[in-house]
Order: sequence, then structure tokens, then C-alpha cells
Amino acid sequence: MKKYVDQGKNDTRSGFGAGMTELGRTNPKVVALCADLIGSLKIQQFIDENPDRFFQIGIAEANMMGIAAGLTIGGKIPFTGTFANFSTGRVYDQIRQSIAYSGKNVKICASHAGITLGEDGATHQILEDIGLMKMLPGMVVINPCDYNQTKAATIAIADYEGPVYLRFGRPKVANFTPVDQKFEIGKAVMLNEGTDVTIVATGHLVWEALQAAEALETQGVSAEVINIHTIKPLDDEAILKSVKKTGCIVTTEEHNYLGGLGESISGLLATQHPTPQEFVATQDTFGESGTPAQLMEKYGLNNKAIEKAVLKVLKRK
Amino acid sequence: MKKYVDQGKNDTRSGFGAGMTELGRTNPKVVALCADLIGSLKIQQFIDENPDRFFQIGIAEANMMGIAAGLTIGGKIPFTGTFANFSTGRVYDQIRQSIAYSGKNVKICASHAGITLGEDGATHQILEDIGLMKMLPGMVVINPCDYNQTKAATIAIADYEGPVYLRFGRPKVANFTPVDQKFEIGKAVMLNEGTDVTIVATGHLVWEALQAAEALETQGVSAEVINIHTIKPLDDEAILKSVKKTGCIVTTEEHNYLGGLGESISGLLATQHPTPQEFVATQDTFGESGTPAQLMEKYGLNNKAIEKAVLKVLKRK
Amino acid sequence: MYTQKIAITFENHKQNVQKMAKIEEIQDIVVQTRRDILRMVHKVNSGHPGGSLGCTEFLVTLYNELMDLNDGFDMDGIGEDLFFLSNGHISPVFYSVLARKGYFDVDELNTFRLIDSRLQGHPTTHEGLPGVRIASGSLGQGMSVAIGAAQAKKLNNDPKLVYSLHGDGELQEGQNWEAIMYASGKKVDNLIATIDLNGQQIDGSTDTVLPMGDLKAKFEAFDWEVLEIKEGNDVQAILNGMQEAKNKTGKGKPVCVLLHTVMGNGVDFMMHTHAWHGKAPSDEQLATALEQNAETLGDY
Amino acid sequence: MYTQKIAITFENHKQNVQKMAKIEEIQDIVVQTRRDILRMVHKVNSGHPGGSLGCTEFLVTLYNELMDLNDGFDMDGIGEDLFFLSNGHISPVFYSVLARKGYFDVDELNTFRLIDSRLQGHPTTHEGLPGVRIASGSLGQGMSVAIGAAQAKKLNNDPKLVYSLHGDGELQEGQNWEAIMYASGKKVDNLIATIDLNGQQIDGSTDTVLPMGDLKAKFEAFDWEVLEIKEGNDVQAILNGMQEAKNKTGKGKPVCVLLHTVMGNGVDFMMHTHAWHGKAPSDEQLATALEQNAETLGDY
Ligand SMILES: Cc1ncc(C[n+]2csc(CCOP(=O)(O)OP(=O)(O)O)c2C)c(N)n1
Ligand SMILES: Cc1ncc(C[n+]2csc(CCOP(=O)(O)OP(=O)(O)O)c2C)c(N)n1
Ligand SMILES: [Mg+2]
Ligand SMILES: [Mg+2]
Repeated sequence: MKKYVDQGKNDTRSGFGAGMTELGRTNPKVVALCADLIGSLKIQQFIDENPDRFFQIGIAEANMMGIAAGLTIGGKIPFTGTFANFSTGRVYDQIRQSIAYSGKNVKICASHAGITLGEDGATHQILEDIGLMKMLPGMVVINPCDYNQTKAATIAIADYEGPVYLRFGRPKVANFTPVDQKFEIGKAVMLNEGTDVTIVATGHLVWEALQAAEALETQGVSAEVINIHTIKPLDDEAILKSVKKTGCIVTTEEHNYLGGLGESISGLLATQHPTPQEFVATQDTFGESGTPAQLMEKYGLNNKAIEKAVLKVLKRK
Repeated sequence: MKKYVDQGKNDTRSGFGAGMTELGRTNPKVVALCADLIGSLKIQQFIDENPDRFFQIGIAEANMMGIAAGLTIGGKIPFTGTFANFSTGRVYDQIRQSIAYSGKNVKICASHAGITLGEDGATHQILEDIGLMKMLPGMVVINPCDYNQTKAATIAIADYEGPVYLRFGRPKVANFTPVDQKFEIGKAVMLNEGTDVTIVATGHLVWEALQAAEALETQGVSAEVINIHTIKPLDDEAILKSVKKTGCIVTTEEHNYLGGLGESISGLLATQHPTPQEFVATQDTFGESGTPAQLMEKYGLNNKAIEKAVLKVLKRK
Repeated sequence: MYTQKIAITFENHKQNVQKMAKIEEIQDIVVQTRRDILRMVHKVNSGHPGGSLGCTEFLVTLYNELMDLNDGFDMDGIGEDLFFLSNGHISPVFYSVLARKGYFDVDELNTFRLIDSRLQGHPTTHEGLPGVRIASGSLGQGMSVAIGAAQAKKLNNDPKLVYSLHGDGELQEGQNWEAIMYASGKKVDNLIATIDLNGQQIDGSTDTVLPMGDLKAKFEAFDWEVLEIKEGNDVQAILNGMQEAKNKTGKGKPVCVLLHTVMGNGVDFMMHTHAWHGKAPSDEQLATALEQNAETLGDY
Repeated sequence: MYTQKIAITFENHKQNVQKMAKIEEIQDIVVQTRRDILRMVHKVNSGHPGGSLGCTEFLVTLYNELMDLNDGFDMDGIGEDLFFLSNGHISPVFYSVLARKGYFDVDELNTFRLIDSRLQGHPTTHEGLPGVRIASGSLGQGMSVAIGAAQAKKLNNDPKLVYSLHGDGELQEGQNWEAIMYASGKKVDNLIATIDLNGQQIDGSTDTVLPMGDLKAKFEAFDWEVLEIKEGNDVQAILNGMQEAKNKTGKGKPVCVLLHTVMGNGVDFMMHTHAWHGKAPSDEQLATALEQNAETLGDY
């Protein structure tokens, strides 16, 4: 299989910060909002370079969403920044009415998604945000896999007109996608062609899927690996094409198996092409404190878990 | 097939009100909270009979959820009441941390769920609440089908220790389940045995499913109809047993097809027994103003839509 | 859907050419608007007449005399004053005022709350109704939106103002207090937020549901400029009060207007009670109510 | 999991037999608690020392002198005073105070923020840690919970009090203002809510992030009894102030204590700056900090 090289570990939130810096220089309509988490969101440079286009909201996420909606009236493109939990669950109804239903051009940018934020524990580790956002009509839901892709996604969504949820994380992870990639919303990225099983991964789990595929290759299993950076709109075609070839699928995400990408794919396949599927996701539990690696191990979210799931689903073909 | 008789149309929220009246008389630990919607929730009688055990919170749903959590400390069993949107999306993070993660014995009771609340329109018509609540670890999610079942469910959840989401509606619908039924959380109800197709329905759609099954019978199609009043924990066994017999399934709910009961079932089947499935649910759109009947027709949520879905899924067997 | 932009230019209404001179002319629109409200909610047997009637004088005066409006509508509203309705349930008065101002045909009021209508139960941008810039209905969100729009005006060097309207019961929602704290903290002084102080909400008076104490003291403690209009159903009082409010903008503080209104104003049996918050009149009640408000500009 | 009830009885601590008499004894616990905080966050290189150190005198005094506590722990806490930590990020001070009071073994402080620990990054009931009655961490939720517990006490005819602690930045969350309005509106007068007025939050001082104006005026405008403790890191001042606060309970109003504290108190280089809100000291910094706070009761 194709070898992917880690260009040096980095956090996806820094990719977001770099994207914001670029947008600050290239798109005068872009404004940033933050709810007392500038450092965590890595937007200090944007602020330094564009102090007038930054709004410090304080610890008031609901207000932030409403202000963002209001800023679109007058032609601004607001990017809101806080942790994923406070970007979604805390403000679901505000997003629903003032942004999604109102069709406002707001980019909801969420750091510290998933369990890998680590030590802060369950109150901060949202494992439901993909589900929350995907249920909103008209919302685009994006979860890029590494620094480079997060930067590219950040820049790309400014050119898309409409509400977007962009999810990224805290830990430093492998950075392996091209520096100068073009990010196409809704277009799955084929990372490795294979014939025995389809692995569909999103976010931090994409690198893990590639590791699993490598390990599987040594066991004679040819795994197709697809990076679904856009969970909504889902690239139905890419997924269907792949499972029609491989006949089975493993989906993996840093999210509860209930309501996430995996279930979206189950729903798609159930109506189009019923296929054995295994979920590599959290099993309807809250997270806890720990290091990212410990947590990914304990909650079954790494390449070993993916490998195991592949071997299981292969038996069910 | 077995004939079900409408004992007289009634609203499920009145079933909730009746259940609360009974609980008021039988269980001194039960307290009720409301966010300025007493009349809509039909709890005036509970209040009249137990004024000390009622808390009028005003229009502050987040505060209501926190107060409910606090009331459990000291042994109370709080039932909160407001519209489904304001019971879930508005207060997701409060439920998440102060109730679900904290394991508090709060019953979140939500009226006006779905599109059938009618004229108030999309801002009030939540079609995502099942998904929101099912993603929370430890949350029980219940959507009874008629007045009698809602009353029974209301009474039953007081005896269950832990957080529960109870969803019911505004319009008067057929009341056809037994008056004195025992409500078993998590236990699907087999309404009609059949051999050709499984129809799994919840809430207002159960009656529609029965109508569809009757119509299908005249066309020689034997439909098994299951009432999934408890979406979480899901009665996996009942569903698997049925689809193993029938080989195909239609799921129906007053909810977005993304994230709801249908996807939970897709996920279950994908991992256990991949099966052709059709969704009768809203298609990722917001609702709108209209009469309940008009909306169910326009958004494809009635017996005709179920019948069509069955004929479609039968061809895919 | 989400990229669709509505931009219309009024054909028959060069509204800003001259402001209306006489109170009587405004009063005529007020009475006609009351009729519109009553007939709309009666027709579909749903909707919220109480708060709508209580705010009729205010909204009619705002749109016809106080606001600087462009001769057309687009979403951005650059170079004009903006209005946001936070308490979206009083959509009947909003729709009538917009229609009679020329944002859409008055005949469309016939479609209120019907299926496939642009006049949804609560105002929305989703169906592209000119005049509406944000959905409301879920309470408590409008002040934040108004602040955002006001801050966009500042960024755009647009000297025009942003107005908003909120229910008193609605102020029980905490998001308002986030917005109230922010607006003064960040000196959003091109915003005039008006509170419909009718003392009523759904389950009863605000005092029985959740006593809100002294709202003036609260806004002042949150460092707003506060101004009361004691006769909130009197057009002249509104004109005076709002002119004063305008004078207070641009001075470093957001401005709050406490508008004392009577719920159900203009229809004797609807006045002073929460009973008509969200209930439509019967045929006879409608007839009585319309008798008390004789046609002025012509029914839709 | 959800039905599991923890109920323990303290073995070694008949804590209420006699209250501590001397300020010095409290001060000893204070210093030891500071050491615990510093060592906990240092070990895992994460956690929130700044707010924890600022509230150490308060929490130590509260648990060891002010609260009436049962000789054991169960969730309902009937017949005892209750405490709720709303600003859950200052878990280190909470854990140390609970451990040293006997709720669990001090050795368990070693597990702070480690995997499989009961001492989560933010306090939780999920792992069954005695002394904790609600999860916190997502800010702004604790006052509502405290109100609910206070109202349960009233229903149970339990005359004991409910205490809560909140960050000043945390008050930017609107849910607090819902709770503040409710508590006075419904006369929840068995509640003493303390605000950690350190003037700091994550991105800087509260004044730079979002100026909050006069908090006393705000609480008073919301009809609370308000009391300031100007020397919030002085045990005697806390004792006096909180005694006064207790005296104000039961008189129809909720009581707010504005506790003026210094973030990072007791460690010179951590004081008066938001920089230590959520950062762990290096090895050398720890050594310096511990030098400034010599062992009193023995390290865990
Ligand atoms: C978030 C939210 N909670 C509850 C409701 C239901 N609701 C609609 S209007 C209303 C009362 C509003 O009172 P007020 O703002 O005083 O308006 P008025 O009755 O005076 O028109 C309530 C509780 C809602 N629309 N949104
Ligand atoms: C709802 C929510 N939003 C944001 C955060 C992130 N956060 C944690 S602590 C904090 C600052 C809190 O300031 P303050 O209450 O003054 O506490 P202090 O820094 O003084 O300890 C923030 C923004 C959070 N935990 N919860
Ligand atoms: Mg009112
Ligand atoms: Mg602080």
C-alpha cells in the first residue's frame, strides 16, 4: 500500500489557527469570535494582525452564536471559537434557530473535540457533537484529519456560503496529508485502494486507520482506506462504490457510535446496499481523565482496535 | 390481522398530565417543574393537588434542569415540563453534565415533540430530540404512542432510578392501547405478527403503521408491526428476531431520519444482520406551519408513506 | 436554499421621501394593524394576539416614523436602521406592519400560519419573506443577534441604528443577560433594545410566574442607559420617548427602553390579561373586536 | 451505574464533635492544602492551580469551621449543610479539602487526573467519590443545582444551609442570571452563594476580557442580600464574613458573598495573574512554591 509519511506531529487546532491567520490576510470579511479561549484555539496571530475583526465574547457561548449570526447581517463571515462541547451542546438551540434555520453564514469552529483532549475529563470530552450538528438541516459537518487538512478546511469554508461546523482537536498527531492540498467540501479522499474491506475514518482516526491497513497488509488483508473529512454532506457515492467492491466496512471516529458518522453510513447502506459493518467508536460511555494515548487505548479508538474490527467484519462477509 | 380500536382521540400530553395526577397522589417524592407552560403540559391538576411540590421556574429552561438535578439531592424525583425543543436542544449541556453524567434521577418530560405541533412552525418543531437524548450515556429515551401508553409510561418512569427522557405530543390522536397496560421500559410491544416485512414505529407513527399494515393485508402483504416505545435502551432482540423472519424492515418516527430511531436500528442491523431498510421520517428539513394532518402528509409521515416504503423495501429483499 | 439572497426594491413605496407628519395618520395604521392581527389569528384559530396588540403602536410608529429605511430590502441592510423581533410569537403585528409598509403584498397576510406560507407561525428568513432578517420564536436569542448586527454596522462605518424588541417574560432567559453584560462591556452604543413591559407571560402575570423585580435597576446595574415610556400605547409618548432614546445613542452605552404596554390593547375584553397571550378569538369575539377598531386603510 | 448509591461513614473523623478553635489550626490546613494543590497539578502537568490557591482559605474554613456536616457521606445529605462547587476547574483545592476532612484517603490525591481515577479533572459523581454531589466543569450550572438542593431542604423541613462557589468569569454565563433571578423571586433564603472575585479568567483579567462592572450592584438589583469579604484570603475575615452571611439566611432573600481573592495566593510568582489559571509549575517552580509553604500536616 501507499506509504504515508508523518511530516512531524502537530495539533489540528494549530492548523485552524494557521488557516485563520491566512484568512485574516486574504479575506477582509472574515471576523473571529472567541469565548475566553484564545490560547486554546490558537488564534492569537489573527487577533494581533486584525484586532478590529476580533470579538472577545467572554464566557457566554450562547451570546457568541447570536452575535455571530448578527454579524452576517452586514456581510461579515464570522468564525466562532470555543471547545467542541461549548460549540454544540451548550448552544444547540441557538445554532438551530439563529444560524441553521436562519441560513446564516457562520463557521462554528470547535477545538478539543472528542476524548483526546485528555486530562480535563468527561465534562469537556464531547463524543456527541458530530451527531448534534449532522441532525441540523443545512449544516455542513467537517472533521479533518491532521494539521494540513485542518488548515486547508479552514480556508475552504470561508468560500462556502452557509453554516459550517468544523471540528478539530487538542493533541499533537501525525501530519501526513499534502501541505498544499485543495480542500473539497463533501468529497471523500481515497487514501489507499483495497479489495477486502473498506475502512472509513474521520478526524484523528484516519492516521490510525492507515496504520491498521499497513498491519493488515502484512496479514494479507487488502484494506481500502477512505478519509471522510466531511460527514455532512456525506459522499454517498464514494462509500457505496467502495463497499460494493469490498463487501464489508469498518467505520471509525472519535465519537459515540450512537448518532455519529458510523450510523450515518449504516443508514446509507441499509437503504442502498446492506453490508456488514463494525464500529470503532466509543461505546455509549462518557470519557474520563487520562493521556490521549491511554484514552484511545482504553476506549478502543486506535489502530489496534481498527485492525480487530476489520478481522471481525471480514468473518461476517 | 388483529384489529385495534380507537377508544377516542386524545393527546398524549394529556396522558402525561393524567399520569402526573396519579403520581401526585401515590408518590410523595415526585415533584414537578415547569418553564411557563403549565397549560400546554396539562399539569394543572397535579399543581392544584400538590402546590408545594410544584416549581414554576419561569422561562429559563437551563435553570430548570439544574434545579431538577439539585432536587434529587434530598431524595426528590423531579419531572421537568416544557416543549421538546426547550427540553433538549436548549439545555443539552445542562442535561449532559448536571443530569446524565451526574446520574441524577430526573425525568425530562417533553411535550409538542415533532412536526405535529402544527401552526407554531419550525422553531418549535424539533425533529432531532430523539437523537440528542439517545447519544447521552445512561439516558433512557421513551416515546409512547397514545394517551394510555403515555400515562402508563409516566407512572412507570417514577419507579425507575436514573435519567429519563419522555417525549409526547400536542395533537389528538387515536387512543388504542389498553387502559390498564403495564409499561415495561425497554421492552418492545408486538402489535401484529407478520411474515413479509417488519414495521418498527414509535410515537404517533405507531397508529399510522397499524393503518398501513391493514391496507397492506388487503394487498396480500403480511406486515409485522412493533411498537418501539423505548428507543434507548433498544430492544435489540425483538428487532433482530423479527427481521430474521421477515428479511426487511421499515422504520418510522416523527423525527429527522438522521440520528433517530431508524439510524439506531440501521446500526444494530449493520453489526448483527444487514437488512434492507426504508426510513419513514423527515428528510433532513425543518418543519413549517400547517395543520398536523397537512404536515404529516407533506413531510411523508403517515400510513400512506409507510405503505409506500413497505412496497419499496419488499422489492429489495 | 442557504445561498439564496432576497433583494427587492419597493415599487409603490418611496417610504423615506417624507416622514409622516401627523399622529392621526400613524393612528390610522395602528387601527388597521389591529384589525389585521385579529383577522389573521382568527382565521387560523392560532397565534398570539395579546402581545401583538400591545406592541402595535410601537411597531407602527417605529417603522413609519422612527426608522431610517432603504427603499427596498436586502439582507445586509447597509445604510439603514435595522429591527429585530426577539419575541417572535408576536409575528402578527410584525407581518402586518411589514406588509403595510410595502415589504410584501398585504394580501399575503391571508396565508398566515397556513401550509406553504412565507408567514410562518414565528418569523423566519427560511422562506424568504422580505423584512425579516432572523428567525425567532425560541425566546431569548434576539438581543445577541441585534448586537452582532450593531457591531457589523460599526465595522462597516455604517452610522445607522439597530432596534430590537423583547418580551418581559422573555428576559427570564439567561442569554439576554449575557447579551446585556456584553453590550455595555463592549460599548455597543448603536443599539436601542425595547422591552415590552406588559407584566404578562403565558402562565400568568410575571409577578405570579417569576417576579422580575425592578427591571430599570437591573439594566442600570448592567451599565445601560435606561429610559421608560410609561404610556407605551400612546403614539405621541412613543415618539417622544424613542426620540430621546435615539439622542442617547452614540454615547458609549447601549440604550434600553422600558415600554409599559397593555397586553391586548385596543380590544376591551383582551386587555390586561395573559389569557389572550396565545389564543384566537371566536367569530363573535372577532366581530366585537373589529367593531371597536373600524377599518381605516382597508382590510387585506 | 446510575442506581449505585455511595454512603460512607467516616471512621477516623468525628468531625463535628468539636469545631476547631484556633485560626492557626485552620491556617495549617490551608498551607498543607496549598502543597497538595501544587503537587497534584505538577505531577500530571495539568490542572488549575491559580483559582485553587485563591480559594484555599475559603474552602478550608468552610469545611472545617463553618459547615455543619454529618459524620459520613451520602448523596442526599439530609440534616447537614451542603456545598456545591460550580467552577469545577478548581478541583485540586476541593479534592484536598475533602481528603483532609476525611471523605477519602489523602493518598488518593496521588491519582488526580490519572486514568481510572475517582479524582477526575473536574469533579464528578460518576466515579463515586465521596463528598461530590454534582459534576461540574462546564461553567455556569452550579447555582441552579444549589438552588434545587436548597428547595429540597425546604421540602424536607431540613433547616441546614446550602453553600456554593462560583468564579467571577463564570458569572458571564447567562444561566447564572436565570438562577439569580429565580432565587430571589422564589425566596430561596437558605442559600449562600460565594463568588470568587479574583478579577481573572483565562484570556486575561475580567476587565480586559469582558468588563463585568459592579457585581454588588448587579446582585442587589436582582434582590439578593450581598456581603463583601474584602480580605478573601484571610481566615479571620472569612470567618467573620461568613458568620454574617449565615445570620442573613432565613430572612426571605438568598445571600451572595463577594469574596475578594488573589489568584494564585500563597505562591509569590503565581499571584495576581491569569497566567496560572490552568498551568502546572515546572520542577523548579514547584520547589520554590513548596518552599514558600512548608509542610504542616504531612504531605500525602
Ligand atoms: C425558549 C423558549 N421557551 C419557552 C417558549 C414558550 N413561550 C412562548 S411565548 C412565552 C411567554 C413569553 O412571555 P413574554 O416575553 O412576556 O411575552 P408576552 O406573553 O408578553 O407576549 C413562552 C413561555 C418559547 N417560545 N421559547
Ligand atoms: C461553559 C464553559 N465555557 C468555557 C469553559 C472554559 N473555561 C474553563 S475555566 C474558564 C475561566 C473561568 O474564569 P473564572 O470563573 O473567573 O475562574 P478563574 O479563572 O478565576 O479560576 C473558562 C473560560 C468552561 N469550562 N465551561
Ligand atoms: Mg410579557
Ligand atoms: Mg476569576
